[in-house]
Amino acid sequence: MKARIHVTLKNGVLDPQGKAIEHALGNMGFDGVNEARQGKFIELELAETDREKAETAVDEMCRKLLANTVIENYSIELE
Amino acid sequence: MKARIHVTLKNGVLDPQGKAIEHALGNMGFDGVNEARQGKFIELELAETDREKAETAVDEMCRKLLANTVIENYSIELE
Amino acid sequence: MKSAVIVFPGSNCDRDMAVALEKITGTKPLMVWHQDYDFETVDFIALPGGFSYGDYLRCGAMSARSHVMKEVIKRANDGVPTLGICNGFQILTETGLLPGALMRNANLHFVCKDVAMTVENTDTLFTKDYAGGEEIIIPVAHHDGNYFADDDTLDRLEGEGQVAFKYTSDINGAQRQIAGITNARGNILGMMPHPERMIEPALGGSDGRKLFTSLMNTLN
Amino acid sequence: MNDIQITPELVAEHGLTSEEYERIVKAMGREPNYTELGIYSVMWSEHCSYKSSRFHLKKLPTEAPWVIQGPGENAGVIDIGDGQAAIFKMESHNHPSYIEPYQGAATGVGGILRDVFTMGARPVANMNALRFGEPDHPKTRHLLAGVVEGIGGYGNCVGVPTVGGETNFDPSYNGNILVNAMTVGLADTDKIFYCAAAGVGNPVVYVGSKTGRDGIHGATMASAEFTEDSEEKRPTVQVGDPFTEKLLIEACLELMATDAIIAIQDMGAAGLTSSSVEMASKGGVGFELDLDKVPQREENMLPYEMMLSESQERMLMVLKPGREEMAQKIFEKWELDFAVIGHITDTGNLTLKFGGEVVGDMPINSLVEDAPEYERPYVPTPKREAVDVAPVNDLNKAVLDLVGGPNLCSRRWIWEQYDHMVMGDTIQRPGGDAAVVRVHGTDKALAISTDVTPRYCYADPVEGGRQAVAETWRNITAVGGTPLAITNCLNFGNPERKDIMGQFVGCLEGMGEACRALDYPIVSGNVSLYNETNGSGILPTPAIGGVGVMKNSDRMATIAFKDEGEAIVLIGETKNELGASLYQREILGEDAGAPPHVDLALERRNGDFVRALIENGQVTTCHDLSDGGLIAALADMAIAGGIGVNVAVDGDLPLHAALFSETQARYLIAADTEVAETIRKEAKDAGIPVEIIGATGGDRLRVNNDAVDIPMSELAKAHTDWMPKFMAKEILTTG
Ligand SMILES: Nc1ncnc2c1ncn2[C@@H]1O[C@H](COP(=O)(O)OP(=O)(O)O)[C@@H](O)[C@H]1O
Ligand SMILES: [Mg+2]
Repeated sequence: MKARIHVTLKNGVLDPQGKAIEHALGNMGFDGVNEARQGKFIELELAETDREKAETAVDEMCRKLLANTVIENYSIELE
Repeated sequence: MKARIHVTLKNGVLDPQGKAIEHALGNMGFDGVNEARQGKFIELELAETDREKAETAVDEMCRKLLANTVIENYSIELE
Repeated sequence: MKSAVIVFPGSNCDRDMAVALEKITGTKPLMVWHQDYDFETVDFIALPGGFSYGDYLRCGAMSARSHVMKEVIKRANDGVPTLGICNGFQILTETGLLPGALMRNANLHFVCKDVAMTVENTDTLFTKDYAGGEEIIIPVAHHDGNYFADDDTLDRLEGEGQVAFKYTSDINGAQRQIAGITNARGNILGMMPHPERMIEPALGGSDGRKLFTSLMNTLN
Repeated sequence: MNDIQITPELVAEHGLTSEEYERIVKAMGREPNYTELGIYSVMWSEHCSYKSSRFHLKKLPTEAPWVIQGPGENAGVIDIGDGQAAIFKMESHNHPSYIEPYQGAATGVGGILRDVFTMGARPVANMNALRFGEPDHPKTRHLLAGVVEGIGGYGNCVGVPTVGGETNFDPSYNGNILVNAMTVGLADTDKIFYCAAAGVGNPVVYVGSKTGRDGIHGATMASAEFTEDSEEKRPTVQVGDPFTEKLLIEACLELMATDAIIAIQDMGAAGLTSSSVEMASKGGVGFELDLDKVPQREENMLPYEMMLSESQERMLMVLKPGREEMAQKIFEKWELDFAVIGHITDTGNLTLKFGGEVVGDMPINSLVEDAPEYERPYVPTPKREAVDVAPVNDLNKAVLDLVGGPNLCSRRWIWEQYDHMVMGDTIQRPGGDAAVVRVHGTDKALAISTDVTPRYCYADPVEGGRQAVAETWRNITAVGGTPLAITNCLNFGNPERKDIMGQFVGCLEGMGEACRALDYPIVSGNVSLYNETNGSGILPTPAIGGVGVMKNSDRMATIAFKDEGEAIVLIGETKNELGASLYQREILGEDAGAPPHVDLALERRNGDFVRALIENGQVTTCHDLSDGGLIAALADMAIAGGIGVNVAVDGDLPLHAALFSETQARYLIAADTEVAETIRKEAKDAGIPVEIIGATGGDRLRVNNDAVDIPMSELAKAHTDWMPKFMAKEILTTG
């Protein structure tokens, strides 16, 4: 089973990469980008076939390693 | 309008980050993660309201800045 | 003073730290490989700089979850003085021993240079030998030293004297120009600048020495 | 795959001429199969075989009593006393860096580090010599930003300080930037490792990262059968993994402390092919490899792909029999792959097995010794006459334009992105004449500098070749080091053009002369040809990396003025040599006339004199004169020290010549007035041209009262600001 994980910065946490993108796009003449945020996208190939078990496991992986919950949110999709 | 962009490494391109994640999850006792890949996830808040125009613009942003097309692929979703 | 330097895969200031500790305290530190987690009792633990696990995913994230850190966390919580420099600071925040997080430098560039900072609190075991408000020069070398915490946390850190060092100018976008903080109890210090790189004139100065002498004088 | 028909088209796609293909058939006594063709093509490529350059490289001096290993191994080795050796080499990663600046430059650093630690050295310093197109070219900023970030990204992570380098801009590099990286390492003289394999039956061991389809020979991309997912052309760019490299350094050094290794070789260009062929060839043995055992990152890899992959962070070793298990433990501790993939044979062949079948069998000799060698025709570059170079009205402006322009401005923006202090032994940071790195735990230090002036090489390759060598020698001297040996990276255009080949031959002639005259042999190097786009080649750029030693690192000079009221001593005579000068090019926008002449005897005499002054403690402030001449050197020293200076130049030369002439073999010294007087006398006695031209102090740069008169703040600002301002317009990507 495949897990697709999005890790994004929490609201209110300043995002230097996002700011740089915004800035760069502006400099390149792309108007109308009001905000840019950059996060991580992690794909896991899992041996587990049981959806529920997979969900629990991936959630734990996110909490324990993949996201820093002080500054980041995460969301999980299974395929 | 919101654009959600995924930037991922092309097939066959070494992904040291993914490899390290795989490894770390294993060390932490999470078995059964056969592969991990790490990419970027970028969200743009666009002033544009026309879907087609937005799509064209974002595609250009990806090619010119957001993705390094020598080693990365990208995909765009509009919301 | 018996010290331990924890070595992770990818640590690269471990030798620099060991050299500084030996030069200043007179005792060779114990080098602890991340898998040797039942190391002997020590008076002081140092988490050195570098790129543990390549800084992949997030700086310090993987080291923070390593076996040896379980032991370090236990001892630090028991009161053993613990110092994290640069990557060590990142590891300390990732474990939650210190609050906040270290994000990518605001200008996105790695920065290696001497920076001026002030000693904000001389009432810690790491800073006793400095004078209050003293301005010192210590090099930084990092890509992710942009200290972030929410405003409440920042107010608390400042209010409780947990901010040990502040840059005198904006180096990396850190909130309130914070360069180093301690935990509430005061036995854990994390800082981005490298005092171990400033311990003799040949290296450009000696302002880093007092950090180690403070510790030594307290512990002996 | 081996049943692919070998057609003339396929041969051409592999970059082989039909004559070369005939040679292969003759050497093998049959037609090669597809895998074998691939292997021959990379072994006989310019990059591996040096077919256009070998003939001329042989003429370079490579010996001295302190040379332990000259060219021919992964890196050169010199004796620095006390049972210690310095091991170093420079290499190019030009093309990959143009395609993908971050990864291209990063893997360049990774590759040169491996060349050095393969030989048993702990890398202690990195250098980088960079050339970019003109600042206004639309790609320049992006390339510069990416290259610098890549060099830092790799070097900072492995924890080897990047301590210096050089950076130039010239339109000739618009389509061909140069990224030359150098690594210096330290080892004990009795613990140096070589690549010659020995001992029939001994295990051949693969360590490091897994093999993927990275960077497989561009030519083969065209073959449609090659990729399963043909919708996507395989990237030829490799991605570096500095974290793995760091582990590989530590694991290799740990194993090297035992006696298990017989031979070791990194997998660089042409990966498994060139490493196994070189090890077998040097040892006069055969290799049998079982390709099923190669650690693989991707599925269904074919022998052709495994043999040609340029995946990074891999090494090949021959171990003593019975040591495999102990070695494996070390690599497992460092979480690296370890696999016995073959053994040594007495057949003299490279034999490849895959799926139980022999898929390739080639005489090693033919891969190496039968490789073509070309004495390409050349025409020497016509000599230029000396020319008159015009003065300018506004000297202040000229000085500010030069010192605050792309070629002389501060490179701080670059080197602040490099960790130049890690390892705790950098005692002279970037910004001076040479970087100085202590030999850990001793009073000794290494002084390192990279230099070449491509303008001169273009105007007169022989003088340019001499000058490049002499400038590194002078830079090392100026900090107090004794220059011992050099490495080089010879970057040129298309060698099939007679004029380019003439540049190559000329530069080598000049380099050789300088090495001989200065007792300064070449111990390693690299050649990068075909740096050319649409028929226009780069300026000839033979980058030289010099290494010297300092016995007592307390006795070191830096360029910064230390105090007010010190006398300024000019060593060496200034001639009217403004041809091909920076002044001529940047201020007048011209390029004409003969470049400055390099008198090697003078060079040596003046340099030895200056070095002695530093060694005996009389002098701690010194700078050599190069681009921009006297005034540029004065400005550097004043800016670095934050102290102004006031000098008077008289004599027969027009003032602009006195200030901007680039006459060689000159140094500036600042010293206490009494010491300066002593130095003047000593120099006079030794027959060395010497002059006390002024004194430090104040807050202006002044020459002949107000002929030049610039506030230090303005000068420093111009010098510091150019690069950050220029780069601020770079569209930063996201890292
Ligand atoms: N790409 C670079 N990386 C690191 N240091 C650099 C680089 N380019 C220039 N420098 C440093 O800037 C200083 C000036 O360089 P350069 O003008 O080439 O010196 P010199 O004329 O003495 O050879 C040197 O200390 C050099 O090491
Ligand atoms: Mg110089």
